[in-house]
Amino acid sequence: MSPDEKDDKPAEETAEDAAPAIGPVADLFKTALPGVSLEAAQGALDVLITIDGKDAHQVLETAKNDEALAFDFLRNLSGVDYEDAGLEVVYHLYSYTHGHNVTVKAKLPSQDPRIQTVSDLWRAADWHEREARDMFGIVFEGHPNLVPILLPEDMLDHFPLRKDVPLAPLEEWQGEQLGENMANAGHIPPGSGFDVTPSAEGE
Amino acid sequence: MIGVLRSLTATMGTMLRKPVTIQYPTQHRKVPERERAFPILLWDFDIDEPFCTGCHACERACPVECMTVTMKDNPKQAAGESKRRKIVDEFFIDYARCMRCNICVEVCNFDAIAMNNTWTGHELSVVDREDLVMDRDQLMALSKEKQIRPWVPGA
Amino acid sequence: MADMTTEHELDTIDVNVNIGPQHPATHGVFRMVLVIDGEEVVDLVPHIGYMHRGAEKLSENMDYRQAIGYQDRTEYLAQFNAEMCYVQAVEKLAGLVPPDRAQYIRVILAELNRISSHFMFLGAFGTDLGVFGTAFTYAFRERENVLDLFEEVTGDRLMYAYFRPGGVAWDVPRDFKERVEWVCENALVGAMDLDKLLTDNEIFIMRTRGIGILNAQDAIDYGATGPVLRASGVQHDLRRAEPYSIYDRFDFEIPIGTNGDSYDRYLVRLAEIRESVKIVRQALAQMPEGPILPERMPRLLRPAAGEVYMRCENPRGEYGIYLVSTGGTQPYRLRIRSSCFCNLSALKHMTVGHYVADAVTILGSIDIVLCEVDR
Amino acid sequence: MSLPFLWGVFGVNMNVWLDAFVRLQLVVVVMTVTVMGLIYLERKFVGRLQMRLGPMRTGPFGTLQSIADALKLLTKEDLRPSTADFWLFEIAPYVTFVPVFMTLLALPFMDGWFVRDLQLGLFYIVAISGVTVIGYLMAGWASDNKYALLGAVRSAAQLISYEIPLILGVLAVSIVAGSLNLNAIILQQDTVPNLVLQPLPFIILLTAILAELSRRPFDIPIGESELVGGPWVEYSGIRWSIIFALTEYAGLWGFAVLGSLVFLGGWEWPFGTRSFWGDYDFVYQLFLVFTKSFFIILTMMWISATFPRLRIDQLMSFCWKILLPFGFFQVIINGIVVTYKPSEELRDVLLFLTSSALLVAMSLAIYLATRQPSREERVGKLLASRSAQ
Repeated sequence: MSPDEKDDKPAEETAEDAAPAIGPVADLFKTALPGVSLEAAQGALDVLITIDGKDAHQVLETAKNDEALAFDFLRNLSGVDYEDAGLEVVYHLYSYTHGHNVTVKAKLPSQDPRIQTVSDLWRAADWHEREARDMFGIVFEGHPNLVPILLPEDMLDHFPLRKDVPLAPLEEWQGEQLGENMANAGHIPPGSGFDVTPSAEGE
Repeated sequence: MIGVLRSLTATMGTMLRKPVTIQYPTQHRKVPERERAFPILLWDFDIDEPFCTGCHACERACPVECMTVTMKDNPKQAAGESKRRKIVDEFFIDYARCMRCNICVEVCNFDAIAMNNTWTGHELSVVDREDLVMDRDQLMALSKEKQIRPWVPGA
Repeated sequence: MADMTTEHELDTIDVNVNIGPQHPATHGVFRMVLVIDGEEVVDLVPHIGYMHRGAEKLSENMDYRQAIGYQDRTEYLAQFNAEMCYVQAVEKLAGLVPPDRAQYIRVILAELNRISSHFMFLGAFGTDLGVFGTAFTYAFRERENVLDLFEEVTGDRLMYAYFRPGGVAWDVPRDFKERVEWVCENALVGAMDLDKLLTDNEIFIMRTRGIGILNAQDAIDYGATGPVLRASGVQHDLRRAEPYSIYDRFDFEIPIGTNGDSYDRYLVRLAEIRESVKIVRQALAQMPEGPILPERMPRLLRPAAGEVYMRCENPRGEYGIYLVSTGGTQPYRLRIRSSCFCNLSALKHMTVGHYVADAVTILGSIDIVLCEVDR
Repeated sequence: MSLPFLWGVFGVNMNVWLDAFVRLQLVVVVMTVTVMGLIYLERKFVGRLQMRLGPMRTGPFGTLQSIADALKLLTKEDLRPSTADFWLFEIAPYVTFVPVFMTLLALPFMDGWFVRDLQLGLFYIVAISGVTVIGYLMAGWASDNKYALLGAVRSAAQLISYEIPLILGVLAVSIVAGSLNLNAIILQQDTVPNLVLQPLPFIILLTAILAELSRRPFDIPIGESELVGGPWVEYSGIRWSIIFALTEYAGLWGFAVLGSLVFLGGWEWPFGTRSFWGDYDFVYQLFLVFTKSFFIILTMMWISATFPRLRIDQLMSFCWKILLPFGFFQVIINGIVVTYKPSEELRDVLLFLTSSALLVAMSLAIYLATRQPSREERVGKLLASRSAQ
């Protein structure tokens, strides 16, 4: 499997622009993991393999140890909240030996998201998983110390990146609050080009 | 020991070069005309009114929502002097929130707002944070005194 | 009686020294609790998260142009590289192809930003080791030249927000080529000064050689990328392995180290400054005239639904943007893969067993930017 | 005695104590002025080394900078941590400063002018300068702060171990001069300064002085980027300025004058004892001593602006494994050369050859020492294995 023609889109685009041909990595995955249900798709840059959360660890273990795949570099592990379609843990992998990429997306229920940790396969996953737990509440079973990393230690139940958590409202500075202290024009230091007395309305 | 002597000559070598210090309050560094200090409104001198028509384009595009704009009918349009049907009535920019990202200048289709490229824009300092909320006349003051240097992309 | 002293060793207790969030050696707000026995570090517990401002959550409530500002604020030492990565992620989804002139402007500014970031490292690394002001002022004289150039091009010294999906916001000033040539000339002079001051200074060698060794296998396992990985001998640079934008049109070497210690990380970064100057000069020679944005740019960008993991080679390693869009005007999920976040996770592995003074050296040699670690 | 008008005042057989007191006041005035000047000089000179201007704001060329610093430090509040050990914390600054001031007593600044002419001048100076270590330890222990304690323990190790090269450097020269009295050493140098005779002890003395004052390559106790401030972390205001500014710069000046007297020939070398201007030849003697110590101070500042900091174990091995053996060799060889009483020229040539040969050997040893594989490769991660069990 020569790595150079790995997942570049074929030249002739089909008429109704159907999903571009899926890269060869997907076939490698299918041959290496016959028993597991995988759906392969072609993202903008890499091949997307979608699997169920329960057999994530098995898929990723073969991805790392199988010589044809040999993904020894976990680029990025991130959580995504698709509201009603449940949560998703996305693993971006790269292989230094073959030079090819893959994105493995593990689907999880949004209520009690549990998944097997991969920090035993790649030590890079340790901090990424702690951050995913902080932001989405995904529990990684078997993780050495799953304590908050970016958020304060006691913030164990609030998951900011969930879609149902709204942004805090802006504290009001302009608008109606300005009305009463408009008389502060004098505070601007003279000579700063902004020290102008408020002129009469509608000149 | 050669490395030790080599680094000694390195420091002595730079001693002979001219020091690079600019003594700030007395000498000011030349500021390029594309300088982005804080947005200000521009003044149309031939019709003697602001360019801004209060169309809320910049207010909607601002990432940190630091602008508040209201619109009113242009009395001069009735008198036939200017083509603008609407003119800006109230215009507040909260300099404490503004992150100087220049999106308002790009979004404005009347070229009414520009970035302040003078030193006073940088050296503005106030005692109370509420003084950083600039109203319409303060925003137009600099443009009225012709201190804002116009620049055209690619110039 | 003879074995009285040897039989029960002097039972000393390990002291917890807190190299706290506010400390000259931590280059920002980062706290590491060193458990030390005498002078040697037995254990190290890093604490991060002080600079977490929720850039990812904020970006999900901004439209595609407004979110550019957050890339500068996460990676504040290599803003152009971060913006380039985000902007290319959006272009990949929206199917936009920026005109050539814009691509060249982006590459020139990104490489100059790499130079200014490496000078920042050299200055800070010198100060960590004790050359109190000298290395810093040498490095910052060059960095100021680069920042002045950026100010002339974009108008701002730190938060540029200059790249747009599809190209750059506005064209470069007329005297851009002479200015860039002058800045490159000075960058080489600065690099030579620092090289003379530090590289084969015996005390510098003693303080950095063999300190914080990270061999190739551990570096890959910890997800370390960039100079930290290349210093361990892995020849991997995204500009060469997975060329993005127009990097395949330039030829430059990739400096790698041999035994992955702090000294090699310093040498790799010093050599990368010279490589970046080479790239800038080639790009300057080939820069065409022409437009800087595609003709019909939609007023409010709506990229097609889909997801992309765009990665670029930042001065500190691989900076990735995992962008999920559902066709709306706002990104659905924007995940920033920070290079320092992974490099920092290898800190404990490198530091245990060394002295307290070495813990500071190793932390300096990783060259972390805390805003990027905490996002 | 060539000081007519000055001596006349003191010549009257005053009470011995009053005479010593008046001379001490003279030295105190000169010391404070030079300390202020040295602080200003250091900031300007190191600034210029780093291509910047240095202080320019206070006074015409920033000349009033050190006065401004002194005023600031005087008006600052003297904080003391509540859990500090009261008396130790109070006394520590004085225990560090007084010994440095006392070394100035035995230094003959001019021919025949000193506070007290001690027959064992050199021995006294080296002995007294050892007392500052106690002040460092008191400050570190009393301020009840982990950083301060670590800094104090480090400074104790460093200062005590660099005491011995200081002694050896000076001893080698006093063997050649035949006496510990500073005047005798200077008078012996009228034809050729000891630096030419003995280059190695001069280098050893220079490094030992840098270590004694904890200046840049050896400023482990006050490692700014590691243990911020070392033993002085908890001090502020005038206490801090006594420990830090006065001790360091008074010590710098004192040791620089000692180095110039003992090695560069003090007020003796270029013109010998022939009276030049009759009664006023103390002017050029002062000028000679001033320029030579100024030269030594500038080299020390130049070195401190260029080198990174040594690690504590490298500092120790540098002292015990390199400075000490070569110091002992030098003393033994001097002993041998002097006991056989060769003729004047032969002695000088022999001393010069042996000393410079040892100097080359020492720099070679340093060069090889820095190229050693690091401790980690040799010993492996001792601690990691221990903590891993």
